[in-house]
Amino acid sequence: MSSLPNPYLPSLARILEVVVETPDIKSFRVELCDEAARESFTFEPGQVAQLSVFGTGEATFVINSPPTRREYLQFSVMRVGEVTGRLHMLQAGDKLGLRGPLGNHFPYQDMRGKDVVFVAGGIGMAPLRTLLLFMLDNRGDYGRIRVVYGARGPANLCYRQEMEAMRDAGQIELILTVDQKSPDWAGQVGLVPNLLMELAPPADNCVAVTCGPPIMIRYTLAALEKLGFADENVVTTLERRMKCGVGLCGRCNVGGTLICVDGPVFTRAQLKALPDEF
Amino acid sequence: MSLVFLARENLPAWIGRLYQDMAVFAPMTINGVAAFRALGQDEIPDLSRIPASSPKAAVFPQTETLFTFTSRKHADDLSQVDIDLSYHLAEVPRVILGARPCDARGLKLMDPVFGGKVKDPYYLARRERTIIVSQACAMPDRACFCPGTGGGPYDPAGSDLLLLPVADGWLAQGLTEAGEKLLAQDLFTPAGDREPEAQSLKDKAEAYLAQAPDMRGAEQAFENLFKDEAFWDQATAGCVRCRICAYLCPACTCFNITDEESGLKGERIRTWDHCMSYMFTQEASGHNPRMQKAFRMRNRIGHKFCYYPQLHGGTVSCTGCGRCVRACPSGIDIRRIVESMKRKGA
Amino acid sequence: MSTIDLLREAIRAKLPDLDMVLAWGGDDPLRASPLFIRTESDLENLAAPHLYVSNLAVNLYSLRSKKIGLVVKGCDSRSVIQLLKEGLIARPSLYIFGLPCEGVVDAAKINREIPDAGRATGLAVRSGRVMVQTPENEHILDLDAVLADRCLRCRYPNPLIYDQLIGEAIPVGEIPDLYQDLDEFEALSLDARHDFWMETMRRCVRCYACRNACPLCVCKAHCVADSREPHWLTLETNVSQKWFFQVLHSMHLAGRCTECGECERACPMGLPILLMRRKLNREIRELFGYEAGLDLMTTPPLSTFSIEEENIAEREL
Amino acid sequence: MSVVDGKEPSVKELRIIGFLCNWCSYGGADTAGVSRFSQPTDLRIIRVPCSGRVTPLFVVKALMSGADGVLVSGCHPRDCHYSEGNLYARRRLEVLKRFLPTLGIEPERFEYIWVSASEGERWQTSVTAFTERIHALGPSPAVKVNRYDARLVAGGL
Repeated sequence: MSSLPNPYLPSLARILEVVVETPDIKSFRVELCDEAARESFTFEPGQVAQLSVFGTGEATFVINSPPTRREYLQFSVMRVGEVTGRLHMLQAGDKLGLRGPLGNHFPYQDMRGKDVVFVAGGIGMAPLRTLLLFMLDNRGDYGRIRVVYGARGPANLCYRQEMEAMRDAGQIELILTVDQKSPDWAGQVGLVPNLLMELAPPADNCVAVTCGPPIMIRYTLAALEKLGFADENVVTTLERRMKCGVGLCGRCNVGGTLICVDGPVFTRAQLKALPDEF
Repeated sequence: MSLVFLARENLPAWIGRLYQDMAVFAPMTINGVAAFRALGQDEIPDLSRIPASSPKAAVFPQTETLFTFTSRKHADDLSQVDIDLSYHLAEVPRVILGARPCDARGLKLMDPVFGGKVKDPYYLARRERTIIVSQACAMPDRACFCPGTGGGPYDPAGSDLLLLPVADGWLAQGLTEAGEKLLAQDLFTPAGDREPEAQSLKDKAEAYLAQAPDMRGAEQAFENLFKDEAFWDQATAGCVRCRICAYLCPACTCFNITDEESGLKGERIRTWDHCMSYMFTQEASGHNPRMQKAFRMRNRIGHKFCYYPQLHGGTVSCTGCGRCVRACPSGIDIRRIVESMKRKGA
Repeated sequence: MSTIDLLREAIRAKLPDLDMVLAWGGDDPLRASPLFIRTESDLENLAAPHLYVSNLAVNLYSLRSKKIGLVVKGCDSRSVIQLLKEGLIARPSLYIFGLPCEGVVDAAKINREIPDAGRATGLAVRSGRVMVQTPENEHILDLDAVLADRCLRCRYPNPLIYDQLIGEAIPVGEIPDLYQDLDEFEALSLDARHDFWMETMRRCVRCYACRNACPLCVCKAHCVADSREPHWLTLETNVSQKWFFQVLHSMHLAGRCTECGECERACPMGLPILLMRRKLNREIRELFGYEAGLDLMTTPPLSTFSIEEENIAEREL
Repeated sequence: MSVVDGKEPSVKELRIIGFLCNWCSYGGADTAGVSRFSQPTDLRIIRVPCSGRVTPLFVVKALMSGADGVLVSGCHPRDCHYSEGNLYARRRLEVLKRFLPTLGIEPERFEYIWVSASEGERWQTSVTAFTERIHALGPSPAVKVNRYDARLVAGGL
């Protein structure tokens, strides 16, 4: 073996707990098996890691527990493909591979002293959760925190109880919405960008952080522009098919920018400088 | 450095000696097509044709094992499984014999990809153990355009040893210590007055390529044409989305990673991938940022003539070897695409 | 008027009614490339007929939403018939220029014959001879030595389906032994045949040009070879994977393949992979008296059955 | 060949894959078992809904993955549960059988037969005859391919 670090070799991790969030999303709470590695593992909110199910493959997920809470690393996984399908079959005690942290992170330093509005759809809440919890753990550094979060139906809202508890504790202002009316839902109905327009958070000294399906992001960015948010105050996190996660395999580029190492977090100002290929 | 002469009839003996100490990658011609392979004992390469494939597999194999994984179940509790991971880096020294100057440049283009900020230990282990013996191109063909990418048919860049063709053999020029070492053999004799002969072949080859279009400096034109879908549609019309251009390219490095398992054992493998494939950017969610082949071709051209040069001081990720041009079943010619891009996007 | 002039005028006349016309063009002296004619000025790039080597039918499926004009040789017309028969394309959106063909030259063969063929500047065919001009030499070859293999055993020099015939139909010559190469191959021992495929597949680079150049391979991104669920193939480039892919491809073409030879022509390694497809075709001919792409009405033999099979014996153990 | 009732001393068992249709041949094999007819144990049975489900590629994939022989068995012609699945199968499998020698694979490694649910004895004789045939042929063609691949990997480093 060579003295070079091997960027492809995962560390072994153990699943501590599996939380069923929605019918197709599970959260996996894991820890690295090696104690020294566990102690020295550091990351920033918004960074991602590659999870391996050996024999099936690897896929990229954001670490959605904040670095301020070290008892486990949490990943929320929606079942959509081969790797996520196999991940959903795993249970507490099972082993998987973990490679990370990878990529850049949310510019939380630049957000200090500002109000923050989170705008999320579906599984897109997962990356924002990291930053949200991080801010709650440093609550004094940030102003008002508002969350607009939507999903197809009530059952598809991720972290619902957790966020409602934050609201009840007065830590955040929360608007939950679903796409279609349903008998078990008394809350808002409507698409996220529309609710955002209704909420109309003042753009002054405020940062918007958004993630969700591509179509939702597109309309959210348009809404934020109408609300007067400057491009550098709009932050999003992108997804691309990734393999290596370290900038070599060549598929996650947008122009000369690689989502896996230069991203996944970009401000709208940065996105505008990239070729239009999303 | 002084030149020495290797007679054509001494080539097999020389290869035989190299074979004692290292793996020899060289072009073999079968059914009229020369392709690089690891030679077996007593196999004699054909250096007369421009090889259809590049020798990049010697340092970046089409398939390689990144690591193996083995699951071990605990005898007393079968639900408890330990997983062992292990990997292996290449140890055997190797020589690429009969690379063309464009191939040697191809490796130089791959080096900053695999040896940049993130070091790829698999590539580097092979690369450090690789000696490149190139043969200068006395007979470039109509698909060749190396001068347009910054190279040339006699360009020594990237080679350890350069063989200059003469009528009955080669004049060998050591360019590095490793290359020089290979010459310390009784099979090589002083070059005498053969140098003018080699020089005249060189002049002819360079004159033949004088018309090669300049593929450099297209970054701005590419960016200007990025949104011109009609241009990319037309450039890609005949493409059947096969993988020839990427797999034969001495500079293409994109790869895939997949797992294969059988029972309790398996391996994670890395294989060449190809940007003209729909699957290349297909996301599990169903979203695909490069749905149409025109967008994929745009990315392919952009990568080679805009993004790579922007990161690497204007050097294009193309060596003008012409392999994609020769082998494209639809006759797509990358020179024509870049030329018209520069014209239209100026 | 020469054939190329007739063709040019025919296309010019129909072009206003069509989204585009597929023909052959380019400046390579040894082979023409697909030419997508959208405007009259594109007609200037038409190449000479003996270079019309590719089968343009490969483009039809992905262009099926457009109104397409297509130039076909006899062999190409069989692919069109097969695509129509399978319901993969529709006749009304197609206008076919039928081109009687005297054979096309195979650039790979010229490359094998002439060391400096890669430097060719011109090629002319005259009375059974091919002249290849290079900067240093003028080579003269027998046309028969460089005609594409499929031309040497051609039985359908005239298109079997067309809206308009360009020039006169060509009389069909003596029909040569169709499967001589296969007979020779099958005379080898079983081990030798096995070894042949091992050595052949060793050289395969798994570029899928054979699949993608095949006019009847229409699964495109959904090919089982690219799928992980089901997992027929891994991405390993070893002989077993590559060999299995060839068998898979051949099997999916059984009773459909018209032996246009595009798989073999597209192969950058010059691998004789048409042999497998031809073997299946011969067996299907012998068993069911069927050849693909000859008519629009008959059902492909593997999509149907007879209760009593004339040529299949009951099997017992 | 090992035999269930242990009458014969066992030689090394080979791997034979049987694709048996759910309605006839699987029943036939079951009948043979219930009747306690002794059978070789080399056969691994994969139950399929109908012999028409068996694409020839199942057979090739099995052979190339290390099976020493492959047996497909379905309902007799005219007796298919789905009325015509086996008739399609017959054409495809016959073409496959004629194709195998061109690949350099002994066509005898593959056989297709028809056995009904009541034909326990016919099942026994068929499977015994096929197993004997495969033993005469020896190990799978995949062994050669894998050996070839291993040599290339060693050469390709």
